[in-house]
Amino acid sequence: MKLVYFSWVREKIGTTDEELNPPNHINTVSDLINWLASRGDGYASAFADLSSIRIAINQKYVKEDATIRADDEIAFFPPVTGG
Amino acid sequence: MKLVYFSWVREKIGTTDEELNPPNHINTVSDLINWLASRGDGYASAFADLSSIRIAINQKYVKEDATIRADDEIAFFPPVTGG
Amino acid sequence: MAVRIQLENFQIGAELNAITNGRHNIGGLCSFVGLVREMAGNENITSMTLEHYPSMTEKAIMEIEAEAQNRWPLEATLIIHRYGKLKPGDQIVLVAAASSHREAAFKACNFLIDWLKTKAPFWKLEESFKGSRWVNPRGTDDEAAARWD
Amino acid sequence: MAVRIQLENFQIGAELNAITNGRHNIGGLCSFVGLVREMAGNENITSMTLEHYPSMTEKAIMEIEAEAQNRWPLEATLIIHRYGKLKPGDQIVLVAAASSHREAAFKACNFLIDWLKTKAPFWKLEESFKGSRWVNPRGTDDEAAARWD
Repeated sequence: MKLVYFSWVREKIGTTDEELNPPNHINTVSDLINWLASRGDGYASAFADLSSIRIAINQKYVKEDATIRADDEIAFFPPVTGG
Repeated sequence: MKLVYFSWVREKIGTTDEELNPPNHINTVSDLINWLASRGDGYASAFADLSSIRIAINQKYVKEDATIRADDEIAFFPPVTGG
Repeated sequence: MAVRIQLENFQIGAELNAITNGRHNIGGLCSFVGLVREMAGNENITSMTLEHYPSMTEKAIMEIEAEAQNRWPLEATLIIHRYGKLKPGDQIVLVAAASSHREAAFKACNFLIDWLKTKAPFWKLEESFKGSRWVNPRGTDDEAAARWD
Repeated sequence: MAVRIQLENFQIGAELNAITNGRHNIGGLCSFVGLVREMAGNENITSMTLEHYPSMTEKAIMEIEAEAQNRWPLEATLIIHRYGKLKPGDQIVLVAAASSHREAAFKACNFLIDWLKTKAPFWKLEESFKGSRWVNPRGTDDEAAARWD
């Protein structure tokens, strides 16, 4: 799946996007976040406070309990500040 | 005093403005309206429904109980429709 | 902090740009343009003539503007109101309010147009092929204005 | 009914005129322009960089626009949002709503900017001589957006 990051989530993780194949038992966004956080300090720091994390799957806002699929584009970013 | 009229008040009375000297016992806008209404059908028609009449003395909105003076400019008009 | 009562049309872009040009403390500029509609109820109007009370109009509108300045922290306000004979599609009025924050700009702009509607000495005569008639204030205009009392 | 996400500046006058030109059923056009302020808290900012999520931004804003169209009888809407590096005084966003009546135009315009603030995938980086920091959403923005829930 494709993961994309914005704002300080991108800065902490250190990349704008990446292709990753999480293990089979990673079924929800929540699972994915826990798995990512275990991959290194940058990820751990980005996901340290989940109240500051917003999620979109295929460009649609979702909650942490959303199911993920192999061909999804999953985005993580802080609360938006448009306008 | 100078009387000025706008919109359908002007049309009913038939003039845009006029100089008039009401008798001494005419002290308030209310007195003035009653006196004017007695001067002819146009005036009577203009002042037939006072709920539709707005008043300004020297370009300031006032109520019917306002006191009038000889050198005032007194305006009568329907509710405004600006904007 | 400007009020203009005029026969001529106005250029929205030039007016709004003049408000913000060189100002770096304005975060939001809210504006409203009122235009002559072709339809009045079920009738096609051919023109609309705005009568006003010249010696009172500017004064009355400046008081409304001062009230807005009192209520909200505004960096700038502008009110341009036309009079005379207008056609459907013509611009009647431009109201603008600028502030460091958008809420103040929005509220002030909304307040200005609401009070203009019920306090500025203008009267509208709608002309159609059937004749002409003076526009009656709408009850919703009074309600809108009363929100700010 | 138009959404544009762009690097370039926009001309307010040309954009608003394009909405009303030749349309005789628009009684009110409400617009809002958001600009970069020089002061952020107590700090002078030198620039602000807007990051966004290109493949999502237009879609998200079109949904907000569609929601406004559902809620109010609108003749036209326009949303232009810039991204990239901007300087104090630069225009960030233009939102406009036109309707036969002013209340709908005002409410829709206010709704559009409130929801843009909290739902459009943009992030602002404020740059000053002391360094740079990501802008946190203001609580008042959430409250403003929640009014329309």
